[in-house]
Amino acid sequence: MLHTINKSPFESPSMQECIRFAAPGDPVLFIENGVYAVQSSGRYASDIATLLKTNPVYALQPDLEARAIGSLVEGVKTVGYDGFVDLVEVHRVNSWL
Amino acid sequence: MLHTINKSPFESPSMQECIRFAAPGDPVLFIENGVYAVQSSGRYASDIATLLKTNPVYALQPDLEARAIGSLVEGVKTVGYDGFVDLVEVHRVNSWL
Amino acid sequence: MEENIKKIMHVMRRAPHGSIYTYEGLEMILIMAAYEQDLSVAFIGDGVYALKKGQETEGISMKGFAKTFMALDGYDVEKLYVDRTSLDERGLTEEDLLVDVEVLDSAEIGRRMNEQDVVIHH
Amino acid sequence: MEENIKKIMHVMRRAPHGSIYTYEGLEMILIMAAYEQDLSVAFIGDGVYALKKGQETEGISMKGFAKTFMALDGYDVEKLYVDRTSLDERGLTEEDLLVDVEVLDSAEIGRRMNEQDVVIHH
Amino acid sequence: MNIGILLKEGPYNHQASDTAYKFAEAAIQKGHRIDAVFLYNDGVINATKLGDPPQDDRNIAERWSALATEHGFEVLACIAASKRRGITDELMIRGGSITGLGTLTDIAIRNDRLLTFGD
Amino acid sequence: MNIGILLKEGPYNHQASDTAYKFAEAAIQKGHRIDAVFLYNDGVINATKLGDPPQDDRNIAERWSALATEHGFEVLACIAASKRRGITDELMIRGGSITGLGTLTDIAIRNDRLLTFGD
Repeated sequence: MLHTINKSPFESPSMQECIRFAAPGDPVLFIENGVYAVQSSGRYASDIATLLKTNPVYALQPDLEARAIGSLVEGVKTVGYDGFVDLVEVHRVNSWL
Repeated sequence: MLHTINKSPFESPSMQECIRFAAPGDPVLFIENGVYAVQSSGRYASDIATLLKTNPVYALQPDLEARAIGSLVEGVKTVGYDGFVDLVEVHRVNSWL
Repeated sequence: MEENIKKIMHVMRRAPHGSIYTYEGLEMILIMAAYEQDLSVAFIGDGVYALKKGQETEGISMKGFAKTFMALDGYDVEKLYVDRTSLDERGLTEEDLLVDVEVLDSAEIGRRMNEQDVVIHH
Repeated sequence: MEENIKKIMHVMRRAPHGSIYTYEGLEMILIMAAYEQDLSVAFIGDGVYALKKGQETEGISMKGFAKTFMALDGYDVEKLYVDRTSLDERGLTEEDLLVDVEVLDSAEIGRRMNEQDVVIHH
Repeated sequence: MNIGILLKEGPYNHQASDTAYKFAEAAIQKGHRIDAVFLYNDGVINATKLGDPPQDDRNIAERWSALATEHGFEVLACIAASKRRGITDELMIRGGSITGLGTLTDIAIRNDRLLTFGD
Repeated sequence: MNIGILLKEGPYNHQASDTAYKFAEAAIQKGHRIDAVFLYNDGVINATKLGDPPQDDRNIAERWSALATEHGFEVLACIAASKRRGITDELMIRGGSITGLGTLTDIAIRNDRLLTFGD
């Protein structure tokens, strides 16, 4: 099951809640303001590093660019909208609004 | 200056941000989902107790009733919409949306 | 998966009354209940507040809807899951809730969530 | 307080692009700037992200507006305050910002906030 | 006291419009004057007369319209915000109209208080 | 693959409608079929043709209308949510219509995926 997170971790508990319920192995895709979580320099970098030990982590490239996030936690993969579609082909979707 | 907080402390950093910027002595009024902060049994009861040492704290009674919050941190005063108006008569207003 | 029966989970995540999401979510559940799918409802985070006993909304001139969750049983929506961690964090226990629910660990709710065909957050 | 001159502070609290609040807030500031009031703008929490250099919004098909904050100077809106704690928490420094601002402690921003006649959060 | 209100969220979806209304009502009852309610962001959706909520629910737009016309204040929707969201002159409730942000500035200047309600 | 989309926020105020659109566009380009876009909560505001954003900005409602009519899917606004917010049949974009939540249930049942976009 693909989990998407669209809220800034500074402003919402969405990411923490998603991590609490997501199964190991499930991919997690950060979109919209959610992408602030995967900055290498941010306060949530260590949470993302921990998550990466059990789950693949993606971030939506156009949302990263719009927010000028260039340096990501190592291991986070970027995808475009087409890559988002690829993930949806393989997985059912759980959007943590 | 009267500060109002309308978001649940579990879902938003509004309360923490307000507390960080509010001057000692300034009244703080919790409204809407903000009133979950002043429950005596909740996780934020100690933050409210600390805040009460420097600032008067109010909660909007109709919002407490709508959310079935009966037991408040000691020292929190309840007001109706008319009491909200009373506070606005005395203070300029800073609504932390 | 049985043919034509989908597993659909509604996830209530917000406190009531401050926004309409929980209420309109409940309206959605009531309609979907007529379609004989495999429905469940999970209450997570501030979503657990929707089930709190004693909500009196007259003072804010809104319709209360907490009791409507009690009616779900009559629509054969019997799978109501409440996250234990979310209750604990809010100083609530099962006795504070208006409706018979299963209080479960996050991991168990996560397992049931993972079996769904469709998950809708409100 | 000078007669007919009001002290009005706009507080930017949200990350850009995920919602319109910062952008429509900026539109409000630009109009108010023509009225010769004592305007200031504070960036707190995720609001500091609005000023980050290098935002490229083509991929999400939205207009970028970060550079419009640079234009505020031309409208005599020169009091731009950024909360140091908010920058630190986000791993940002003044060099990451597009616009000349005063980076201040929360207490100092709080003091200036407290002098205002009107405070509007966006 | 003269009070201006800035309302930043639409009806029903958030409680902001309800709280603003209850506050305005209480302020009027205590002898204060509501100068204007200015609608911004999704708040402009409060001004459409096409809203038709269930019979047993409050009618938010109608309630604002009644309070405004009875007590002589205007409900003003920002034109730029209205255009984005499809709110036009033809849709206005009685007591409502569309105007620019300059009007909000005037409201901020001429009143003793400007209160913001939103999310 | 057949994909249904549930959109829970209005245009401009949140990014949800933009992300849903970009996703739908990409899915179509990859040969998938968008079955329908169902609008709920403030999402119904995406269906009004009266939106008139600045010339240099995207027109969200028009963009949905064009994609829907070109690729043969409908943009469906929930009737109860629409009534609360003043969205009526007369306001519908081309390719848009008002319907009930039963239709959303059908969409959830008959498609390989139902994706939710909101705030």
